[in-house]
Amino acid sequence: MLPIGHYLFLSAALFIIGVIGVITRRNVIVILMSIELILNAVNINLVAFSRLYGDVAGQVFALFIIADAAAEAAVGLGIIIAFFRNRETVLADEMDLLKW
Amino acid sequence: MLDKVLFYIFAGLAIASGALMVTRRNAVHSAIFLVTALLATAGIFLQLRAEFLFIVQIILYVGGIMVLFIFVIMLVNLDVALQQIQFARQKWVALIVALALSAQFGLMLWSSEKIPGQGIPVLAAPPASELPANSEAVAQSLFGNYLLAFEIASVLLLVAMIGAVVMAKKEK
Amino acid sequence: MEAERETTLSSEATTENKTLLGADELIINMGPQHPSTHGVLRVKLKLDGERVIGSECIIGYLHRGVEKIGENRTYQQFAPYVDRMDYVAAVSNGLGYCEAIEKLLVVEAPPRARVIRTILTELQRIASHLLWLGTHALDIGALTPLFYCMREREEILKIFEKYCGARLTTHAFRIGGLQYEAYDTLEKDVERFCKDFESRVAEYETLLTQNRIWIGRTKGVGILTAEDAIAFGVTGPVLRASGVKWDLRKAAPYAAYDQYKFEIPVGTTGDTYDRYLVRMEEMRQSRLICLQAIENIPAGPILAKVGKVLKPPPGEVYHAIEAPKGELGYYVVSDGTVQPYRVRIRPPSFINLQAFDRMVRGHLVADVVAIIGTIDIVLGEVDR
Amino acid sequence: MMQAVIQATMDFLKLYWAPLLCGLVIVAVLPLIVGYIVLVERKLMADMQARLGPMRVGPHGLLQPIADAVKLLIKEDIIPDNADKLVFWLAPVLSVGAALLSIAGLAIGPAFQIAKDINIGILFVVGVSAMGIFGIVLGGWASNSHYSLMGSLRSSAQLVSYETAAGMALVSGLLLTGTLNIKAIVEAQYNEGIWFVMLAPVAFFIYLVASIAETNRAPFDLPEAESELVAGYMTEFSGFRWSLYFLAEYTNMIVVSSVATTLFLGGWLRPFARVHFFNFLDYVPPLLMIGVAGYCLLRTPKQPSRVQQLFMLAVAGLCLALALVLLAPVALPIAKPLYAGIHGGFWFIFKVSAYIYFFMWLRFTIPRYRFDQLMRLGWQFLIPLSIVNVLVVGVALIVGSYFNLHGWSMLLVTTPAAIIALVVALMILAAGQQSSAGKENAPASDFYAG
Repeated sequence: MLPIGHYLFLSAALFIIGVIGVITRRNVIVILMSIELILNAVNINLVAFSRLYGDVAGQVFALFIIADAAAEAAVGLGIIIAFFRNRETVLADEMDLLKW
Repeated sequence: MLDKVLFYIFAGLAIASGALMVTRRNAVHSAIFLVTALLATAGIFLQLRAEFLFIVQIILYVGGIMVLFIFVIMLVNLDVALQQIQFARQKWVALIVALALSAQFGLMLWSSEKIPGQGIPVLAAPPASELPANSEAVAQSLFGNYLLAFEIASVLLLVAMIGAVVMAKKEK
Repeated sequence: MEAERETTLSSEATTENKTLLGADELIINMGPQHPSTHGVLRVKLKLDGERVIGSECIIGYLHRGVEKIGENRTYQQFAPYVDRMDYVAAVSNGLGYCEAIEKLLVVEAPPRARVIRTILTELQRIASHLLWLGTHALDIGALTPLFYCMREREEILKIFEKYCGARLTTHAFRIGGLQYEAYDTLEKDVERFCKDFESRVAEYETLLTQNRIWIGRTKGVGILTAEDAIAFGVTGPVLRASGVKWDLRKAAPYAAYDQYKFEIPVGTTGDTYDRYLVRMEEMRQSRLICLQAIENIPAGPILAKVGKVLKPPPGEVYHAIEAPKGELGYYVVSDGTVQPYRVRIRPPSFINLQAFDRMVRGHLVADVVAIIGTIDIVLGEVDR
Repeated sequence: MMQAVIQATMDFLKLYWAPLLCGLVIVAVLPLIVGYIVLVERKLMADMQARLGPMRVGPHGLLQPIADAVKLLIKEDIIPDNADKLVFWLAPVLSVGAALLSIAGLAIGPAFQIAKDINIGILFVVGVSAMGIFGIVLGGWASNSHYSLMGSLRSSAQLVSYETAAGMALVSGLLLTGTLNIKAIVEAQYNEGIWFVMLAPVAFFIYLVASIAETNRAPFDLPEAESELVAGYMTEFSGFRWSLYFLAEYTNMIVVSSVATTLFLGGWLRPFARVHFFNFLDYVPPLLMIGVAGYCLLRTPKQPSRVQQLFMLAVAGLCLALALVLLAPVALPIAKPLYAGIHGGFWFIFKVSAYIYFFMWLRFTIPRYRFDQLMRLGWQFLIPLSIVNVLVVGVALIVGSYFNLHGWSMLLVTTPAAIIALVVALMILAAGQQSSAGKENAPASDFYAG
């Protein structure tokens, strides 16, 4: 494997791209996708360190993160569909009511 | 050498498609680029000899979660969405956050390589041939040390499933 | 009412925010070029997801002005045109027209002609039902029955071909009787066909009747209650499947039907499965009629004494027969010249199609094709 | 820098030239194989429907696939005006790419596997082939047509639901081996002396049904249901793009059949591979080939033209040559080492063909499900059944290992397990009928949300 710095750099880059996406996009679905990208960046870190130490614990935690991402996507998209049905929009800044 | 080439290919692909994902107006295009980024990450996993994670990434992330995303994007019609402004007026915030984050990460990477013994340990990874069979090792760890976490994760998924069903259910 | 619905539908079709979920609907155009609209029917479906919440049949793509043509042809000249309406049951169309004009002329076809007419018409009924069964099963996804049905239909068409030289648009009858004497082996051919046909119907039944998927796709789909059916003026197997025992062959016998014994199958629920069962049983009954008829074909002339130039006395007549698809009626007004003053045709498919909207509402897209199939429409007849 | 790249490429080629070559061969030959599968399907369909099928191009239509391929290649390539061009271009490629890539993991006989001995073996095949769904979904969306969109929505919902059932069925199969490696799976069946279809019949059944649904074949071919959605997601595709979808569909059929064959039907093993009494089965493949050759020779004089007669002779000759090749390892002691490779390949292809034959048979026999019925079958029957099956197979295995059972004696514990699973299945069915009897006219409304 390459020096760990390479992986950390890649991970950091993806993380920052994800954060930019979360901040700049209005479409909630795209925001959710950016979050997936961030989680993914974290996974790269975990797996890289797991390889470095020759210990699979990192990979196991990456698995948990993927499971978490699945749960998050399911609930998030469920909310989006429910919201869209009522408000006909998927834009984050139009979600301005606590109850509808 | 092959390792290195593969890493650069996958890393370049991941970053490029990540950037494209954030900048495309069309949500379906964004999703496609996210899929590419995820596949590239899967490639990185493979390059790190995490075969099991590679296939889990493909089956779960690409084949499961992303299909769900595309599905929902198709359900909430795009024609309307495309006419709306896609980017919030938060460019400056984003720039500042991105700069701050990169500064922090850069500093960390730089300092850790400067000072041995601190930050990132300067270790040599064990050669690939010495690693145990990957899926077996992951399974043993998952069902051994992390059994409780595994069970909790399954409960989490169950909760998510129920939540999603309740959320998406049509009100009659 | 129609126009109002048209406008509401089309105005909704242009509004934005079309989604699959949520309160909004999707408008989908089925046809005129669609594999399973049985020709050129166009159905505008209003969908909520896959559920049909409204529908509109748009017809006229095959309109040839048959009724108007009738006013510009002599009585004999018009006879071949009626074959082109329900082109899968041309013999029945011809029978109805010939009998209507005979009624107008106050002549009666000789007994021999009437028996042969009955045989050919019943064969035509079987052929029409076979085509219906094949295409209906194909719409629901069973590929194979179509070819079996075509095989049997081919036998019937061969008999037609031997009889009059044509297979599809036969123009088999003439006003006043038949033009052609029955060929020598007609009885034998029909008998052979009827013998084989028994086991063939059983074969289709093994393919479909007890098939779980078939039952799942047809039971409870497109229910038409007896009241609705009568209110819509629906006739034929569609009406009988709803539990109304009404068949013109019994109610107002024509040709030689009063001489034969046969049952009128009726359904109970009026769903697609019942209509399927009714038609299957009708094929069996038609076979029985054919068998009875060939046993005793009376000798004698085949054409009543009608002049070369037909000039019916002024007056009007309505004559209806039980075509394979339902009541096929001809309303002919004569002004005493060689051409009819007005010909109005009551095509069964056209009337039966009215019930389509009632039948599809609340069902899924997949059921729409099943319901189009089960009404058994022929667009040549709907549009005329 | 340039040199380094060249060096890396050389290293890569030196290490992986054999798999690369195999991959190239597969990509080149597979369209032809698929073409002939289509021909076989049409011939079978014709046979079951009392007609002849393609007869014009070549003797008995044997050259039809080539004619079809040429026709598809030279057809006009139509892209609808309002289509999303990029995605429209990408979608069929994705579909076909995923299907072809998954072939890499398969082992056709012990000697022939492109990606040799990968640790995640069968998961790789299943996972990669599942990516083909993107081609379908995106293709339907990009066409910008309601029929296509409905087709792709149907297909994504269908694939996602049935993948779960198929995955669970695979899990119960994999429990028996304890490995994902394809070679090891087949070897386990050799060592046990029994195919896993006997030990986990319910899992095989679930996989059979789910694999039909996953490949969008009748009676689950709703995404492309001709009579409803014209051609579903493929409605707007024509010419070569359309044929790519077709290629993907049939390749997927090969893939799912291969997975089933590997995991449940003993892979490349001969029936009763370890029983010497059945060694005469080794003569079946050559005899079969000789039989086909004999039939061709018999039919040769009846061919109408000289060209067709020659063609039939050529086919007969080919079969005879194959028979010789198959006979050699059995008859000649020198060729003995080739036995596993050659006969393994034969048996594997034979089993895959039988599986595909079953697909086709179903397609010509039964009507199509409705979408809500399909979803109900998947979620209310197959998935619960597969979960129960995983449980009972697991328990059976533990009991079996407690009594130290192996091979055929494992049937003692797995048969009761299968019976329990079946009883549960019947219970689920009965419950489903009871609940659906009340709302016969109100099919489940929210099946997309699943």
